[in-house]
Order: sequence, then C-alpha cells, then structure tokens
Amino acid sequence: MATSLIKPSERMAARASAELKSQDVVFVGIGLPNLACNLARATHAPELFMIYESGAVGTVPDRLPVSIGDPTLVTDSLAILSQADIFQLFLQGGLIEVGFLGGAQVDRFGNLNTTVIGDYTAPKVRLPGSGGACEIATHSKRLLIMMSMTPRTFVPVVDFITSPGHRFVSQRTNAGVERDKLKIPGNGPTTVITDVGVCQFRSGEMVLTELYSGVTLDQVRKQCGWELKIDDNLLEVPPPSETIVRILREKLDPQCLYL
Amino acid sequence: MATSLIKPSERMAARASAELKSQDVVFVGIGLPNLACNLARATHAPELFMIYESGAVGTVPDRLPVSIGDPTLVTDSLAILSQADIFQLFLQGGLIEVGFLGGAQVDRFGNLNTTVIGDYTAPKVRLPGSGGACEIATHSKRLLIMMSMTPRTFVPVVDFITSPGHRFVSQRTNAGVERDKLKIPGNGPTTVITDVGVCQFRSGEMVLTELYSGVTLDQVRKQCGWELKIDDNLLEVPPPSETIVRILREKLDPQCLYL
Amino acid sequence: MFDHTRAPKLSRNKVRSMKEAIQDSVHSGDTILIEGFTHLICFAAGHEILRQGIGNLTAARLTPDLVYDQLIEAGLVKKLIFSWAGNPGVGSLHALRRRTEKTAEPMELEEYSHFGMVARLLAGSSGLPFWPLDNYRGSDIPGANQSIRTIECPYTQKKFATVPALNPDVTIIHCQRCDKEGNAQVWGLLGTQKEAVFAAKRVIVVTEEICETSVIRRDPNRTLVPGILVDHVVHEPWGCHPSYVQGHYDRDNDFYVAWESISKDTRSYQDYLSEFVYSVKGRSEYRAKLGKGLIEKLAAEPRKCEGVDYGY
Amino acid sequence: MFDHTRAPKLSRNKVRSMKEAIQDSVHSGDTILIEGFTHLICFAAGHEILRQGIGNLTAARLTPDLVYDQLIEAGLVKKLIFSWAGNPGVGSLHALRRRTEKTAEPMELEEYSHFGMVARLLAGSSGLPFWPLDNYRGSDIPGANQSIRTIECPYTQKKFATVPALNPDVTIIHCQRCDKEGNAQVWGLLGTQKEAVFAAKRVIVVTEEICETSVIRRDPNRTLVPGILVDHVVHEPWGCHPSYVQGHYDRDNDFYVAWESISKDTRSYQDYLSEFVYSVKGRSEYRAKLGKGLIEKLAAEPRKCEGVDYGY
Repeated sequence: MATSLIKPSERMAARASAELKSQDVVFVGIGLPNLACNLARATHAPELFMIYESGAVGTVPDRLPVSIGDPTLVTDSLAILSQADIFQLFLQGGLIEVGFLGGAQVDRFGNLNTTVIGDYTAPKVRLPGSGGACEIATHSKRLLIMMSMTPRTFVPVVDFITSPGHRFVSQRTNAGVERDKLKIPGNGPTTVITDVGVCQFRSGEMVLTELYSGVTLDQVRKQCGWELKIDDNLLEVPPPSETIVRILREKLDPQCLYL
Repeated sequence: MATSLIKPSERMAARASAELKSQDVVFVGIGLPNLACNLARATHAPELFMIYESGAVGTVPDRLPVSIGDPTLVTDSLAILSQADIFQLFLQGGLIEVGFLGGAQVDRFGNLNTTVIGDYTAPKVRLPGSGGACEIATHSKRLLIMMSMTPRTFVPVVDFITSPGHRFVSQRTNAGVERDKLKIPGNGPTTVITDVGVCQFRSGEMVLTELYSGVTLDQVRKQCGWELKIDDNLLEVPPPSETIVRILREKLDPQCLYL
Repeated sequence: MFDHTRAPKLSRNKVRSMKEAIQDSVHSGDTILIEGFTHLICFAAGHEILRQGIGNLTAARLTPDLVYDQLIEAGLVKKLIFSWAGNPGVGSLHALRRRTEKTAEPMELEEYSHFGMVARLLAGSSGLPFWPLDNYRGSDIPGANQSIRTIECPYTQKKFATVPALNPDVTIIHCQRCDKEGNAQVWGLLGTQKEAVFAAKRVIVVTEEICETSVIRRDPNRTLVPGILVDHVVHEPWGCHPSYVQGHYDRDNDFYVAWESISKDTRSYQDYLSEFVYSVKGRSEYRAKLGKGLIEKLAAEPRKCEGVDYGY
Repeated sequence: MFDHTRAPKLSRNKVRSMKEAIQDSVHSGDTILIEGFTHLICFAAGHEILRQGIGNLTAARLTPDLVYDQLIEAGLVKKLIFSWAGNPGVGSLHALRRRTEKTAEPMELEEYSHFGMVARLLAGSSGLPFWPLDNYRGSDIPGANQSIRTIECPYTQKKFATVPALNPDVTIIHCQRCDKEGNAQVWGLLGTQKEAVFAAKRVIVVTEEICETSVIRRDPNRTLVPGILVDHVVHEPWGCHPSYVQGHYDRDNDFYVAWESISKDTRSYQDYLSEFVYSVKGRSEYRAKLGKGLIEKLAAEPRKCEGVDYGY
C-alpha cells in the first residue's frame, strides 16, 4: 500500500491512537477521536477504558458509533450513568485522564473555538457551541487536540475561546492570563495531532515536534496562521502500517463516515 | 371494648391517622408515625402516598417496618431513589406535603430537640441527633408532631433546637427570631398529637384544641411544662373505634413494637 | 425556583392522546424542554407542537437536535437555551443558522456548555436557585452569558462558577414503559431526564408501552420518574424516530445524514415538514409513511437481560 | 477535595480476603466510611477492623448503627462524624453514650443532619470543596458545628447553608454482586453508596456474589459503582448480618432488639465482642455461630423480577 494512497484522516487517527495506552481512561468524542480510540482498542491498547459524555462507561462498541449516544455504546457497557454523574463525578471529580477535542479554530496556546466565526452577537458562522468541550478542556488530566491544519483553523487569535488552553489572548475577558493562575484543574492541551504533523506544548505554546513523512516544513508553515515554532529534534512519522490502515478502512469505518 | 383498655399510644396513632388524606404525599418516620400512616392506608386513606428517607417511594409494606429501611418497604414500591434524590429532589424540591416528627423535648413554638438533654458539649443525655428531622421540619408543607406530654418533654425552652418550629427562643443562635423572617420554605408545625389531646398552632404558638375523652384539663396542665393555651372551642375526641384498635393490634403491630 | 407550591399529581389514569396532552400542557410563551440525549428524543411531541403551531416558545435542551431545528424553521421559537447545536456527527442545524447568521433579526440565544445545562437542571430539580460548578475559567462563555456568575467557597475561598436554576413550564420525556399513573422506567442512556422532570412545572411522559403498575413495582430500582411528577401519559410507539429507543428500535442514522441536504434549503425543509408533519394526523400515520422496510430495518434485535431478586 | 490526583484502578483481579483488604486499605488514623443505610451495612468489615485493632479512626456515617458502636466500645474511634446515632426503632448506642455523657474525656463529635451528611458526600464525590443546601435556618445545629457555613446565591441574594466535602481515606460498601474488577450492582435501597465510593481515596467492595463481567455488562443500568473506583473486592456471603441484603437475607430485627440489653452493660458487650468477633477467624465462622435455624429463618424467599431488553 503506497503512502500516497493513505488519507490525512487516516494518518491522524493512527497517530492519535498511538497516544493512548491500554488502561487509559479516556473521554471519547465523536468523529476522528472515536476512530482513534477504537483503533487503539483494536491494536495496542485492548483495555482502553472509554467513557462517553452520553453516560456510557466502559463501552465495547461493536460498530462505529455515529453519535456519542449510539445504542451500541450502551449494549455490553460496564455501566450507564446519568449525565449529571458523568460531569460531576467523572469530569469534575478528576477521574478522566485523557480528553479529546477538535474545533473550528485553535491558537498557539491551544485555545479552541467551537462557538462562532466572527463576532459573537452577529456571527459569520454559527458553530455548534461547547457541548462538553469546555469542561473536558478544564478537567482532563491530558488533553489531545485533533484538527486539520489550515490558515483558517490554526489562527493567531481565535474568535471565541470555547475551551481554555494554556494562555488566554482573546479580546474578551481573559486576555493575557495564564492557565495556572486561574487554577484550572486539568493540565491543559498536551498534544495536537494534525494532518501534517504533531505539536506538543512547551511553556504553554505549540511546537511542531513531528512531521509526517512526505510532508515538508514549508507546507506546514503555509498551513499555520502564525509562525509555528519547530522543535530542534523534529521527528519524521512514517505512514501507518498496512494492517492499521486496513483495520481503519475495513473494520472501523467501512462507510467512510469520518475517514 | 372499653375505653380504659385503649392505650395512649393507640389513641395517638388513631388520631394522627385522621390527619392524613388519601393521596397525601407523606414523609414517613419510624415508630408511631409509621403506624399512623399504615393505619390511614388500611382505613380511610388507601391511596396515601408514602415516602421514606431511606429512598423507598410509593411503598406498600406488607409487614410493619421495624426500621425506615426495612426490606418490605422496597419490595413492590413504585420507585427506589438514592438518598441524595430523596433530600434534594423530594424534600428540598418542595414535594413533601406532610412530615412527621417526634422528639425528646418540644416547646410552645414547636421547636423540637432530638440532640441532647443538658449542655451540648457535656450532655446529661446524648440523644440520637437530627437524622432527617431538621430538613423535614424545614421543607414539609405541613408538619405533624407526635409526642407524649410530660413536664420533661413539653418544656418552656428546649435544650437544643434540632428542628425549627415557629419562633426561636433557644439560648443559642436564633433567640427571638420568627420562622417567616428566616424564609424557611415549609410552613412549620401544624398539629401536635399527644397522649392526652391535640394542639394546633395559633400565631405560631401551641393551643390545645382537642382533649381525649376521659382526660381532664387539669391532667393536661400538670403534664405541660408551660401554661398551655386552651382553645375556646375545645373539642372532646372520642376513643378510636373497635375496628381501628383491632387493625392496630392485630394487623399492624401484633408484636407491640410501638404500641 | 419553586417555593414549595407544586402539588403532587395523583390521578390514577393520566393517559391522553398526544394532541390532548400538548394542547393541555404546552402554551404560547412557555419554556419547554423535550429531553433525551441522542436516546429517547420525542419527535412525536415536537411534531404535535408544530401541528398546533404553539409559538413564542423558549426552547431549552442540551442538544437542540433536529427536533428543535424544526420548531425554529416553523418560527415557533423566540429563544433557544442550549449547549450544543448541531446534527451529531453530520453537520449543522440549518434553520438555527439561518436565524443567527447574517440576519437582521437574530434569534435570542442563551448558551452554556453541557455541564452548565446539566447544572441548571440539577438546581431546578433540587429546589435551589443556583448550582456551583468548577468550570468556565479561561473560557469566553461567561462573557457571552451574563447568567453565568461566580461564588466563593466558604472553606477554601476558591471561586466557582454558578448557573441559575432552569425550571421549564413543561418537560416532555420519552420512556420504554410506564403505567397509567406515569411511573416511568428507562434503561440505556438516561441523559438528564430525571432532573428535567423534577425541575418542571408540568410533565408529559410519552411511552413505547403502557404496562400494569405491578410491572413497575416488580423492579422499583428501574423507575426513573415517579408518577406523582407526571401530568399526562401518552402512548406513542415509535414516537422517537429518527432518534431511538433501546430495546425497541435503532437510531435512523441514514435519516440524520440525509437531513443535512433536506434542511440546507428552505424549500426542501418546508416540503419535509409539510409531508411528514403537517399532512399527518399523528404518529401512526407518520409511522406508516416510513414504510415497512425501514421499520423492519430499525426494529431492535432482542437482547434481554436477566432479572434480579427482590425477595426478603 | 481532590486535585485530580486519583488514578483509576484497572487491575483485572482485585479479589482479596477481608483480612487482606482491610490490612491493605485501613490504617490507624484514617477517616473511614462503612456505607449502607439500614440495607447493606457491612458488619464483616467492621468486625475485621476490630480484630486487627486499627485505631485512632475518624468514623463517618449517617447512622453509626451497631457497627460503629462496636468500634467505639473497642476504643478504636477518636472522632465520630454522623447525623443519627441510635439503634433504629429500638434505643441507644450505648458505647457512644458512655463516651459522651458524664465523661471526663468525651469523644469528639461532628454532627449534621442526614441531608448535611449526604451533601458532604455529594461535594466529596463531585470534586467540589462545598455543597449548598437549603437547611438549618432556625436550628441550633450550625451553632454546634462550625463546619456548617453560609453562602449567598448570586441570583436571589438568598443565603444558603453549606457543608464541606467529605473525602474518606477508605469507603467500604457491600453489594449483591460484582465482578473481579469491582463493577458492582446493587438493588433495593441505595443509601449514599455511590457518592461514598466516588468521594473516597480507597474503596473496598464486599459482595454476596462474584459474577462474570458478562453478567454486569448484560444490564449496565444496574451498575452503581464502576470498577475503576475500586481497590479491593471481597467475597463475603452474609457479610451484612444483622443488617440485610435484598434478595439474599432479611434484617435480623430480633438481634437489633436484643442488642439493647447486650450493649447496655460493658461486661455483656465485651462478652459479645469476644465471642462473635475476636474468637472467630472471619465471616464463615461467624455465620456458623449464628446457627442453621437463624440462617434459614433470615434467608430471603425468592422474588425475581423480569429482565429488560437492551437490543438495538
């Protein structure tokens, strides 16, 4: 299988799944994060412990859930809890180790916008809003971000901070403040998995640490809305193995819902 | 069946049961209140809706529950809820119409003491404490008190206000304050059912409104620790019918646990 | 917040048609909450509100989903209280977007996160005017919503966010089974159904199946909502399609996907409403329109669990 | 309150003997919580603490019941956190009374109402340092307990009481069944078992029956406590006597009545402990001492409910 045939979404799912260890307790979002988690479970992390904000705990879905409330998440799960329990006991109680988020915009500090493009009161695009994102960003011990990198998505300043990152430069309420000063319980974004490479946070700012094979630094620089810092020891990430691509395509998302 | 053979506890249970209407939602305590409720259910109020602080809702006990957590309250109940739900949703949520309390001491304003006799830090008698009493007195729309009247139980000033009545004359925090000023949601004590008669509250103070047949006013005056007000239209309460006494003795409490 | 003025609802037979229940409980200007998180979203109730044209509504839900978008398209919603407004896994709510983007007369939005909405219902159901949560620091959400405030912990002096109680005029939930008094049992995802019911002034329980009270009493731990909270019971099999009911029928994911193109264009949106809502009398006609093939495809394969022992 | 430092507990086999579990989880000076409201009070755990003589304990429970009174009589409790300390329907807790009335060295008491204790566990389980409740106005309880404070609602300016989070070092619950990972299913009265587990640093689940994980997964709505909260699983049939387990055995009400005279006198109290606690190795010996007649009398008559359908 030639690398060129592998879709960026497949590379993202494969790379994200590598972030997950067996026995991690992960709060699973819909879409690519869900694919990444189920890929991890099907490969190196069979005991990955998945919790969905819909209330399903310890799920073992036997089809790809189209929504985070899919019935396949319920059948054969370990426990169904009310959403009050999910948010109060699990998230606010500090039991979620890994959270997954995406968004329409992200800035260099990992602030995410899923609320509006443009002005809040007269938006150009009205996005869905936070859902559970704000509390996932607040309480997860580790936060993984999955987003394709384009100048429209990786922006110098997000139009609205839906979910807090490491430092707040919005024109709204929290300009200039750092995460630690606000005593936000979770550790904030740790890794950003994109379609061109992977960033980590150093002193709260994104640094490109991995580049996918076949992608050039120039391409990355063109895609990012600010001058992205590059790690001195930039790693090249090989394409996912044929086995992994096959699991993704044939087993996990044969209908290409998210790939 | 001669009146003289009827025990005071039987008169109390019978009189208390008359306070309950079919379809009342009542928060049932253990002991005589429990007997009174089950008597009402067995006679004039078959649809009395009973809730226990243990979490049993819409119970139909087929034996006298010895504790408020008896398994007979669970089997065939309409719903079992957590105690968090009982206190937050039912009591604090204002869904309990009738509460029942007793105590070691009561004063003329319906303040109840189930905490200590004597000083709090060095008590003469250490009583069990509030249990659910404080919140029942706070949130029930109507509060019924069931207590035998003696100079030791009907006292001018209670040693400790466990459960708030209509006016607070304790030597502790709330001396002189009225219930309404504190915006306590429930309406406070409405009726006191004793072994000699029944009191109602007028402007927040106990007034004897009913005297059991065979009991004299002098007897009552001797039993009460303060100069109890007597209603101008004092009613005489006849003894409970033979049927009622038989239900109490033969069906509800054959082992004389509470009678 | 209530001031202990709600009366328990103790009628023995609360069974009504959907039409009667909506007519009696939902009024112009009400704050309504049709609950259900992915699971148990009662489209049948939404469609009946559409047919009766009850307007000027404040519509509250964590996920407005297609059911509220349809009310918005029909012009019945003056304000939306929500936390995530999209077509899950698919795309946008297009009526909502048309009423909020580049419009001279945008719809009023009051926006929280899921946790914030859950907390509003926790307060509303618990008789408190507020609920504290450890959230929103660093986020712009409180800046966009003045109802999110702060409170100081009397022990740690740390500040926490608060949200105000939400007490809908009417909450509508859907369940697998209930008796004629409205004692409702639910399994699978529970969402915030219990809190939404306890928070509401009026409650409609829609059910796949009406059972004897003895069935409820045989497994009281399964009861999510005691009947004394319930005003009306509506028997409406398949009342949640295209949402789903665990043990009865699957989510119609194909419909959710197809909805993206149906709803993108006002014309096809109105055509849909006309055909599947306005020209049917009620749910049984709607179900018939779905066609036998789809019904058979979505019908659940049985997967029954064991009972437990309540003896003593 | 935790600072998000708890790690999930994901070991596959957590089954230990009661002796091992107590030895590993309960230490001198700990705050302990053996949960269960009338139902599911794990006397077996209390007795093992007695045998191991683990002292200097802060013992928290809504209803200390006989199980904590025995720890008090043995001198293992330095402080009691509670809301109702009696022998339900019968009388007093006499060891407690001896340690609080007319004594030169009274035991430390921290006293709430039931709602206050429930609220402490709600805070502890929810990662908040406080919990608000509409209670205690007019009562002397806050005057006797400085931990009850007030907070002002940011919407209504009304004052509400608060209680601080309770986070036991160890919580012990009893359940009808769990698997080896500690996924615990409970029916009948639920007390505050879930909150007590989520609030605790360490958790022991004692069970009447260890089942396959597949049994848990067939009815996930029945799960009260997910295993990732649980450190140890102890298989201890009849572990609650004289308390009860719905579907297994009835409450031994006669014992609770008899306890009044056993416990009134220190001599007979110590004789009881000597015979039923210190001279037995564990629960199976205790059960044998109860005698076949009593076991047969208390054993539950079966009353199984129907299962429900989880298909899709």
